[in-house]
Amino acid sequence: MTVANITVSETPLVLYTLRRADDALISGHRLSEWCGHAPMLEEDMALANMGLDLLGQARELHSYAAKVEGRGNDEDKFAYLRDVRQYRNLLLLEQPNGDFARTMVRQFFYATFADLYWRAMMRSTDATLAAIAAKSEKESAYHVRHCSEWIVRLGDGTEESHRRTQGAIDELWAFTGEMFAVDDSERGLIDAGIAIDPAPLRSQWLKTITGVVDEATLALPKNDWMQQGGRSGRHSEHLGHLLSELQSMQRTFPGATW
Amino acid sequence: MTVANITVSETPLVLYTLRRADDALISGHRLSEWCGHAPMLEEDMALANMGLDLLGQARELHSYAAKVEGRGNDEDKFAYLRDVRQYRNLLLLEQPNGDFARTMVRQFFYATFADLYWRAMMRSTDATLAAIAAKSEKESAYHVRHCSEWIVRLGDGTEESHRRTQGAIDELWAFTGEMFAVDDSERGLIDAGIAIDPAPLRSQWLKTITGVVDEATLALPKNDWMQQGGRSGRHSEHLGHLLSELQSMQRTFPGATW
Amino acid sequence: AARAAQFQARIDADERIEPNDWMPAAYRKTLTRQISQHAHSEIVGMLPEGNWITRAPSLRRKVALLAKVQDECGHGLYLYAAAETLGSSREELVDLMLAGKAKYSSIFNYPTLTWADIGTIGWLVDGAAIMNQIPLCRCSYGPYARAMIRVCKEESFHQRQGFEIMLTLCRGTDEQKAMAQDALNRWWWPVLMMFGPPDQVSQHSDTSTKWKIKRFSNDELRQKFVDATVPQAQFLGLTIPDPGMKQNVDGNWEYSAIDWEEFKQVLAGNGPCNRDRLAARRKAHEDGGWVREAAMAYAEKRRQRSALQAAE
Amino acid sequence: AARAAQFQARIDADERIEPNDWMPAAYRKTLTRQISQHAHSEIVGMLPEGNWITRAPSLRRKVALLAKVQDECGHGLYLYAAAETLGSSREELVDLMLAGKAKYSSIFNYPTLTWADIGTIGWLVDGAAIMNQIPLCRCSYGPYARAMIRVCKEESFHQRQGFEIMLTLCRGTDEQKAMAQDALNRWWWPVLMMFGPPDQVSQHSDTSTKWKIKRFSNDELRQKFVDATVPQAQFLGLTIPDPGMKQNVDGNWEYSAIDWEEFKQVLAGNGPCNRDRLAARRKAHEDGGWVREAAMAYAEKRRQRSALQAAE
Repeated sequence: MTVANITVSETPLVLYTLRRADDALISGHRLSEWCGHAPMLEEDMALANMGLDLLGQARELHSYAAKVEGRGNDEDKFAYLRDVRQYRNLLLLEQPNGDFARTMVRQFFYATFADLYWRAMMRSTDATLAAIAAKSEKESAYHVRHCSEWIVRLGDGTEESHRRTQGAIDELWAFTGEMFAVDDSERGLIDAGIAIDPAPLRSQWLKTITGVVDEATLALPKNDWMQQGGRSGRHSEHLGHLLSELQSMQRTFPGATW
Repeated sequence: MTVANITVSETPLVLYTLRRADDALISGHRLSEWCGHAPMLEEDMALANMGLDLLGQARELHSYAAKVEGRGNDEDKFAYLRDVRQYRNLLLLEQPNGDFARTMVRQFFYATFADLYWRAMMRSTDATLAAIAAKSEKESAYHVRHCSEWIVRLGDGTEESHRRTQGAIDELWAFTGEMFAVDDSERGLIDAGIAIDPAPLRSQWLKTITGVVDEATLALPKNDWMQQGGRSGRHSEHLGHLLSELQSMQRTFPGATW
Repeated sequence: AARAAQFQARIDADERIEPNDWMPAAYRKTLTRQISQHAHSEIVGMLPEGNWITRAPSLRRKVALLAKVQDECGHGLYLYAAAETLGSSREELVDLMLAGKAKYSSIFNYPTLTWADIGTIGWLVDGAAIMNQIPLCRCSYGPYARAMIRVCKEESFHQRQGFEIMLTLCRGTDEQKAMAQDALNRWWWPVLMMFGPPDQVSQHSDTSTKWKIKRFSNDELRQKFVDATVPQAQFLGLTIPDPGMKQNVDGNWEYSAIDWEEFKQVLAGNGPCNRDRLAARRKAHEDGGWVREAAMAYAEKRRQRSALQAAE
Repeated sequence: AARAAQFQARIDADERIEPNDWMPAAYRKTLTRQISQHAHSEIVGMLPEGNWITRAPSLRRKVALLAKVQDECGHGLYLYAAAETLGSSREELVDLMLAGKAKYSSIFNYPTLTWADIGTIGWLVDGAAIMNQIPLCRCSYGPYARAMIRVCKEESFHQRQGFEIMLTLCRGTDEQKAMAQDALNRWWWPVLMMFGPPDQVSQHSDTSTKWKIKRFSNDELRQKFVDATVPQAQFLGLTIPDPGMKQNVDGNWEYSAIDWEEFKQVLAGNGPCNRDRLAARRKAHEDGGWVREAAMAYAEKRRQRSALQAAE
């Protein structure tokens, strides 16, 4: 009997890196689903651009996690040979694309966080993570700009676009808390200066989000209950379907080179 | 390197049986996708009923194909370990569910054929196929009734339901020719009385279809160009996605027992 | 007041109340709420298991799962019919659920992440449901009691099927066994919550008991379930995720404190899948609107046509 | 007539025609049709390859494929821009395509069934496209010629990438090699048809040649393509599915008769994927309608607000 899924030795640094790698991979994959189906060609370009940035980040982060782990895993094994319970991404990022408003709100919430996060991570004492952070920060700054512009256009556009965008905000809001959460495995890394504490980023994040949402004549929900689980592999049902597609070739032809 | 897909020794009888088995499996799978999402609970029940009938036929036919082949394959190996190019179902049946009208038209076209086909196959000189035919004919008679009633309701219902149903007929019409096609591998079986020639069934099929479509105030397309390919594994792009979901567990855990 | 006393006397004499019998408004209201919640649970309950129909790992399992989910739909239909005998239409009741104003069992707000979840739902969720429902077969309201008899029979078949899935996993590869244990870990506590809040804080129970709608307390049923389940888990070789659990002198298994805050959150709409479940049901309902309209329009046309023919 | 002669003299002198220059109506019409068909092909061409982005078998391949399909979108954008210099708006041109009134390359009406199809499209479809397009870099109409230079550069990168996918498959497992051969078998003849009908029946060619829009005949380009491709297939160890193919004394590879009936059918809308392709583009267009409206509404609001501010 072949073992279907790789085992991952989730030391704090491996786990920490995998979590960010999975964020980038799942988010990039979702954006790639738009390709050929966007509301206008310019958005086919832009969504693919953001997807490519994120998939690029995923590759670097997965490769670094593999190097730190040192057990012969690599970016493709991490991507293609872990099951849904081994994935470590934020729940927010696995949420289905829905309509264009839903996708834009999801990416707007995430990119605004990622930009602050990577900027702070540029001071990581881990040279590789600091280097990845420097590159990712530039990319996410563009994502924030692009998504914010759309939130404003959609919110302050037509009645229909306003309604759809407000609906997307209301639906996705509960997934934003997880971005700022820290668990025990991350505390030591934060103390060592390898990771940064995301909690203090929340006020700046909220300020940016609020500014854009206000300009868009939209509103943030009052509900402050936040859904978590992605970081420990307790995902929504959506991720399994995404993975059955993402992994179909590697699962069908185990061990082949492509 | 494990071999990912089984090899199938497609003698005429194995191939013939697999084709019908795949029809039933893919059609049953598509109907099962509706479960929990139908327009009313009664239709959740009815679509699941039809799906169960078809999946039951698939199991019997796949098992018989395995027995005839005699190489250690079984219903699950046929279902889960053949790739898109090895599947032999009609193109019609892999077409996505679309809206309820699309599904109903697809099943209406097929069930009306299947009912005639299985009735004729009850005279097969192959005792197993004749027995499967007797059971399947009863089931498909119910499918015809159920689908016909819906075609009439939808066609002669509202403007919207008429438009959607006519659209579905127009889109799916080109896939109906394949049901009546015969290739060289089947001729010998027909001559031996194991298989029946479907071509003569077409006039009765068309008569039934026309009757229902007329009553539904709908029209059949004039276009008589017919798309083929499913019988030789030249499928549409839809089947690959269906299989990546259908096969995900067996592909992920090769050789496990469930 | 005389009628109320007479009604209670019938209940006390274990007579069945039938739709056309007089009944107190509160009895009607309580039963309508409970039966419709039960119906909603069957329908929403189709979703977590339905999530695996297209991915079931063998054809035999696929057929069994589809048939099972279909049974749940059937239960929903009987139960809506039972609720309708109390004067509320299915449509009305469904609209309340879609608007988020009527509850369904919280357990269905948890996701099915692996195939082992399908086994676990059959084994534990259906097991707990049966524990809750068997006493309802003797419920004072006739149509509900009769619906429950039929439902319980099917549920116990489902429960055995679920257990058999778990057994196959536990006798399978290490990965399969780990999958089974993981599913048990995730479902155990939510399943215990299915019996409702602890007796000291439970609402509705007093009148429901008096009216013979409810015959055992939440904690009694929960304890019966735990006692029945522990040996099954031992048989499977699985560990119940409660390190503090121990058997007391009466042979009952004492479980640790339940996190009622989680229950409250899920009930308040903050479970992992509340949004997804409602969204899926709403989408089915909205997408199906034109179909239901067409069916009605056609029925109306037919009625008019036959009226016309009759007039000729 | 004097202007027409002068125009032809400029063409003959290999001068570039620019948007503001005078040109015969027929020249404008021919070019608009050709450039917009070319643009439509890039956009519809995103679909068959896009079908594998979510299933690409490694992250490296996934990134490369997404980038490639994005490049095609970019080509579509340049080409629509080039067509717009002739006086037709992108919207107008796209509407014609969505209405089924404008063509796109027939090759995109074939499905991508396996990963090897992605390699084959890069290797053969992009290879054939380059063969067709290199001469267009010297086309008499400036904006088209310049767009083609950029497009060709990217296409040849894609072509190498596709060949590299095939090479990896051909050096892989038996199943991978069979997958590569199967893809070649399915794509070979449709790719040969990409060069258009044989010279003796080809329309448009005479004037197109006179106007230096077209510099080689369909059959000439097809032959060049075959001659370039045969050694590549040999290098890969793949068999071209044409048992009658043979090398003649000049070194050219003579291929068997092409089934032009299939070409005609696909062109008439009866290819395997014509319906799916149009349906996918229409759905993207319709689903995106509210987004485009919102963007316009917002732009209009902004315009009014700044006009108001300017007035204050």
